[in-house]
Amino acid sequence: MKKESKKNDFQLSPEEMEILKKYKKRSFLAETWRGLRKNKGAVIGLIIIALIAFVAIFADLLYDYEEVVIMPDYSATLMSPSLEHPLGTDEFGRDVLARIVHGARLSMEIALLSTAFSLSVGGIIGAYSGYLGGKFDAIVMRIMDIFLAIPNMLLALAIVAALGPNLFNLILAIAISDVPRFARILRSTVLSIKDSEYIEASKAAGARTTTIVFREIIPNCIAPIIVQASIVMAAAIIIAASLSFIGLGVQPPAPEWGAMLSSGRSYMREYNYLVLFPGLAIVITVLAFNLLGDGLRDALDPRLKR
Amino acid sequence: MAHEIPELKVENLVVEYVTEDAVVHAVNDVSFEVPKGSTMGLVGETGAGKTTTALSIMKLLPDPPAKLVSGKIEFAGEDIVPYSEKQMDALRGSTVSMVFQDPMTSLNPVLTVGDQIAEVIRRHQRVSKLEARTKAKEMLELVGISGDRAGEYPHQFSGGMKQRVIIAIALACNPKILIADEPTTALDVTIQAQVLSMMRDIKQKFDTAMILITHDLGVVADICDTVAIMYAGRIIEYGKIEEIFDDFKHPYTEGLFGSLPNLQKRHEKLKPIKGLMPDPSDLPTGCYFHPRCKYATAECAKRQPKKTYLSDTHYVECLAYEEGTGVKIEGGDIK
Amino acid sequence: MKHLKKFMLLVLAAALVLSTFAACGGDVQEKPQPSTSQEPSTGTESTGTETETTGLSRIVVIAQNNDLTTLDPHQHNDLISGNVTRMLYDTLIRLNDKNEYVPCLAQSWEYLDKNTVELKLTPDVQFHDGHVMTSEDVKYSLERQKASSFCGYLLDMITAIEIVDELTLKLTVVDESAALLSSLAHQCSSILPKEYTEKLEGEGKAFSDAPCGTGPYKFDYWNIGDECQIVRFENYFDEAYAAKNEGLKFRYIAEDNSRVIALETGEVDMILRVPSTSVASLEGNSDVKVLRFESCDLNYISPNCSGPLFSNEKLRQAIAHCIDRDAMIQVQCNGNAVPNFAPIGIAAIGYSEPATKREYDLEKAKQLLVEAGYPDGFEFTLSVWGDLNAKSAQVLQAACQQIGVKVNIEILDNSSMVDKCGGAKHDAGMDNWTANSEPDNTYRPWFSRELIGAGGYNWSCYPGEEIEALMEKALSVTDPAERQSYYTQINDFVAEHAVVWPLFSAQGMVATRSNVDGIQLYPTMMHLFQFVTVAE
Amino acid sequence: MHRYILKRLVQLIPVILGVVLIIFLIMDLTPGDPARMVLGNMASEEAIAAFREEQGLNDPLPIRYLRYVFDMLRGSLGTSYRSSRPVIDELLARFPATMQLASASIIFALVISVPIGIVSALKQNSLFDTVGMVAALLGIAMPAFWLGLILIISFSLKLDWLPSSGSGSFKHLILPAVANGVSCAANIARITRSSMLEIIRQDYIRTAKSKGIGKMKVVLKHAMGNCWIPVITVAGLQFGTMLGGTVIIENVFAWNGVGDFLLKSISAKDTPCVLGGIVMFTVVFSVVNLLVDIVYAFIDPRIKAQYQ
Repeated sequence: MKKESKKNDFQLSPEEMEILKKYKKRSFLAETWRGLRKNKGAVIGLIIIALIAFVAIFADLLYDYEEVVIMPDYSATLMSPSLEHPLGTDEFGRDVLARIVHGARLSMEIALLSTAFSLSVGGIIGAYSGYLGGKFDAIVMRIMDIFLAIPNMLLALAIVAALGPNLFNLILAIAISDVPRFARILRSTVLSIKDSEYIEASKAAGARTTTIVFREIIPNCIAPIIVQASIVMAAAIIIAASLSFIGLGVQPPAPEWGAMLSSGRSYMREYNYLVLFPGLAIVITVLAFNLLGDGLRDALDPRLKR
Repeated sequence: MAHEIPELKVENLVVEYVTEDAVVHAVNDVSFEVPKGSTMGLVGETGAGKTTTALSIMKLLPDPPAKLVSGKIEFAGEDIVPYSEKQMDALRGSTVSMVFQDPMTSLNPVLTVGDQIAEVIRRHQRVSKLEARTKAKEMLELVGISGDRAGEYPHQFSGGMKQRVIIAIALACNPKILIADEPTTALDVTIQAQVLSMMRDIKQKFDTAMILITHDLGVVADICDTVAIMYAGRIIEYGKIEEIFDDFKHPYTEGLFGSLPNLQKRHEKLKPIKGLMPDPSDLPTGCYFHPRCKYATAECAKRQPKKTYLSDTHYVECLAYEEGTGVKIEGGDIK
Repeated sequence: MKHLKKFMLLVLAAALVLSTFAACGGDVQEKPQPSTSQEPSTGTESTGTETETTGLSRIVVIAQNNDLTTLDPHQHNDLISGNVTRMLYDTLIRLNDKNEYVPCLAQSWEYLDKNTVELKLTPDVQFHDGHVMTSEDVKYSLERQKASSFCGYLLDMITAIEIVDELTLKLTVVDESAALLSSLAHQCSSILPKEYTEKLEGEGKAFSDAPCGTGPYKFDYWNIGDECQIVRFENYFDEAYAAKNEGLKFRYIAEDNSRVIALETGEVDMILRVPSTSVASLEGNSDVKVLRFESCDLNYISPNCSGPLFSNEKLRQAIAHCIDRDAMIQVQCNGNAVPNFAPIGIAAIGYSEPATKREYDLEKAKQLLVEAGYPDGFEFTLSVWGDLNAKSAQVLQAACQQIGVKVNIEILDNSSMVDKCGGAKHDAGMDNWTANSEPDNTYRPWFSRELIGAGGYNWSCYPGEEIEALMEKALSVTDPAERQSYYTQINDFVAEHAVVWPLFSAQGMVATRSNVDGIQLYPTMMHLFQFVTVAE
Repeated sequence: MHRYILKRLVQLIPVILGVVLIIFLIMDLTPGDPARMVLGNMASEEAIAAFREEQGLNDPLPIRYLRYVFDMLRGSLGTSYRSSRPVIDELLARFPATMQLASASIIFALVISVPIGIVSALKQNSLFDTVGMVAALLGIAMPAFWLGLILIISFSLKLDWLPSSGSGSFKHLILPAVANGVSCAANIARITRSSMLEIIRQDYIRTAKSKGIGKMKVVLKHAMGNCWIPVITVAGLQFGTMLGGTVIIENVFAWNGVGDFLLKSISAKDTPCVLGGIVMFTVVFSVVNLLVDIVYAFIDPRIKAQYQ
């Protein structure tokens, strides 16, 4: 906060500074945390996400990618769960647990990157659109409406189909299909706060539009953004798995959960654990994000508190 | 009057709201009677427990968290507290009806007003759909709305009209007891008068026993026969209208009257009661009113006052009227 | 009254919705309304009831893993559609199950000179529409086929077709070509009724929607994407090949497991292409039998021998030694395949076991890598057709990784594969190929130098002239043993120089209910279904 | 009302044109030569060049887009590269199957979720509520295709109760409809519960109770009457998700519908079919949303008043 006030290229009166400070986020985090802690579901979600994140970050220490995750062992193919291979092995003799662990890394990567992309692009579009209003807003929102008219999954499908299946395109496709959601949310939040006093204060002080959007409006949209982001991340994991399942996502031998399901599918008659466990990994991760999203919404949106 | 069985009798009613954090003592040992054809005003600040008392009589308390802890509620001598939900449903709308506070939200927005009136008629009277509809139109006419509008939806009516519709619903089956919970609070002053006079007319016509909940003493003066003043879940003063209006005894009642603008004594300043109602989950010891009472003494914090009967019909709960307490009321409007 | 009004509004809304679809649909009146055409037509089931009177087996239900693309024999060259069109149409010459060319629609064929062939047609052959086949029809059909981009190349050797009389034709051919007979016997070289086809197409309709031929079955119905039924043709000209069942119903069940389950539950009588993961459980099921046959299939990788990497022969040889065929067969085929080192399927004409077999040997591969000038390894992209092949690709990937070679797997669809590998834009491409009875139909598209980068199947892009020279020699002789000697030389050359990396030939497998008999299996997958019977 | 519907239909046109443009642009990035797709891998270079010229494949993008739009207005969505049949025929042949599946899924979802949502709300914080809402969270977290596989394993392979693939009978419909409908049901159950919780605290519910008409009637007539709007809104939105889901569900259950066709068209690079399929899904989705808005008017007289 100190940094920001130093960087300010305009002067504020002490009263205006007060108004501005009031809306800064320091207490925001603390308050959110307090709200979250009360919500059992959110705490469970947070713990699971932390665990998955931990596993994802230290995946390499748990299982070596080159030697375990993708290296076949033809002497140990299609082994049912045992002590040595807690979740069994696949048709290449690769340890399913090791692949799920590394799959967590992939899924988290996809969810984070695609959400970050759609959030920044959609957020900026929405914030400007809401703030500027007028024709710009009308045109941009029309375009967003058109995007929203296409079911998410189909849009992502078309993009990957056109660009070719690989990790980058997958992330891009999911990101693009989520841009309109963020744009909309940001826009409506901006509309609701743009005429409030602290924005007026900045305007009166002669701040430029860009400064106001980035410094005042976006920080104040954080609550709805966080809620939406956690929901979008959950959806991103499902869409990524779905696309990989139909061969339009991450390519083998990468241990993406959907891709694992896809190859496990031909063995589901005799070796159903091959479709059971990667699916459970998806369910648990998505569930955690949804729990957290619910909790955050309750904590951040006083109107929804019961 | 004591020999006649009153239409409604409430005895030692105690209602609590039990939540995880606290127990809210909403109604504390409330008793009163409403004879046939008479009207009792239930007066008090917001949060005094008036609506809770009314809902207890309807047995419509939100359970959980509300709990009817003890007490009797008698309709024509019959205690309905042990009644099952099914038995209650047979009474609601026919024997006892209620007019709710906010007409804007008390009607179902997706049903026509005709349907909403006919519904209660169909429930309690053996009539055909068509007859119910005709009856509903008659009820509308009775409350001063053209019967042709039975097919319209609530959003097409103004606030006052909606309240009339609600009254029509409440009276559709000629209830013996009518509870009106601040029926005019949400309305414009001119419309208040219309609705009130209408209610009075209808009440007289059907000889209904009525409880009128309000914090507006003017309204009470207009139509009530007896008045109960409620504070923090207790009736702290009860009496005939003249007894209360001309001879109130409780410091709180004094406060209530003092906070009214008085046209006759325009030169006098309003005397609002200082402070706020106590938190009903954390009631003070002794007399609940003592923290705000300008006459309070140390004694008031120690003991809860008992009912002191000043006449057959007038009682007050204040230590000042109990013997040997040493509490005195001096220098106020109380005679 | 009010309810009526509401109802009317709803009807109106529904009508509006329907009309939006109608607006997209254009000529609505010709098509059934979407809402009424939910049930597939089942009106033909009744034919099965005649079983007792005719002594024929009931309609046989066959499940395939892909949908037919067309029933026009000249507009495809795939096995899935072929299984149906082979039953609907006849060719001039028939290749029997002993690999002999025998008369069919043509009674005889004779080289009048080096460039002229005289064909005598079988008389009194009826088309399904009752019309009798003449040389007009044959000329028309062959010319129609020549114009096709799918299978016209099969008849490239025919330069002119002359009608001598009603039942005699003269074909002018480029040279005495060994491939002529096989081409005329190819499933694409079907004979259609000229008048009927011209009339149909003149009306702007597709022949595929109302096919008509001389075959043992005539068209009944085809629900696109679901099933196609053909029924016995009573007036079939060749008693020996007439249908022994009432008809055939080809069902399309894409998913492997679903197809197997459908067989196990008796929903279908036969599945073609048995998923290897299910073989064990099917063989343990007494209601079902698995028929195995040697196939002309080959799974292979074609390195781009003109490309920046694999023009280096040592490098090609190095990777050839990284191929762990046993592992691939285990992972991809569950053991139901045999290793193959030749560029053509084990059961195909033209196959020979190469003199040099580059077995899985990482030490040798490492050594070759050094000789090739890549001691520290390198990286290449393996373009793969289909998810299943990706399994073998991963086996190679893992093996290469151990000698420091990084393989990037890229799974592509068919058209992208042809675009990339056919366009010589690849490092290496992996696919499978089913050879037919004419080896030239395999070797030519694979090794003809003029096809390099032309979008076809010459994915190895080998720039040397050696293979082409042998190929031409093979074509110019008719003695089978002599031809084979040339193909043997090609196979040896390809293996020695690692022009193609053959992987394995999958076991041919068809599974049927145990009461099903009579299917005539061909290594080329061009099975005959007219003798199939179902015991009740 | 009629004018409102008409207005909405007119508003649909630019949206659909926009959707077509977006998908058109995306699909234009697809590598691969349509000409080769149509003519086969053995086609000669000349034949391909001629085909490209004839089909206008060499024209600049805007011209091709406009041509597509005009063709669309005339009821043509182009010709399939694979089958050479009109795309619209291919789509319409499979459309009933997809709608059958989608409607079955949404009906299943509504039938199961609305009662769960209501009971959960009425018995808030009870065991039923907790179990129901945990189940709903799980339902949302489950990818439909995975659930489909699990259902096949349990009900087709292990128990042998229901067919795992194909279409035709009611039995065939059960598993795909359930797999496709569960996440939708979960979402609707959640929204039903939270709207119900809000509604049963409304004054008019108290009014209804005070009439003595009984709890059932209060809930079914008064509370439900007001609950439909959020429920139907979510159902409408979920319908879009479900349409996207059919692409995979139809593949898993070998259901011969537009979704499966779309997926096969994608893997065969049959661009006109992909384009046509997505456009069709989008039109259906938009029309469903329009229907939802129209249904609002029948549920809520206040909204109806706005439409007039």
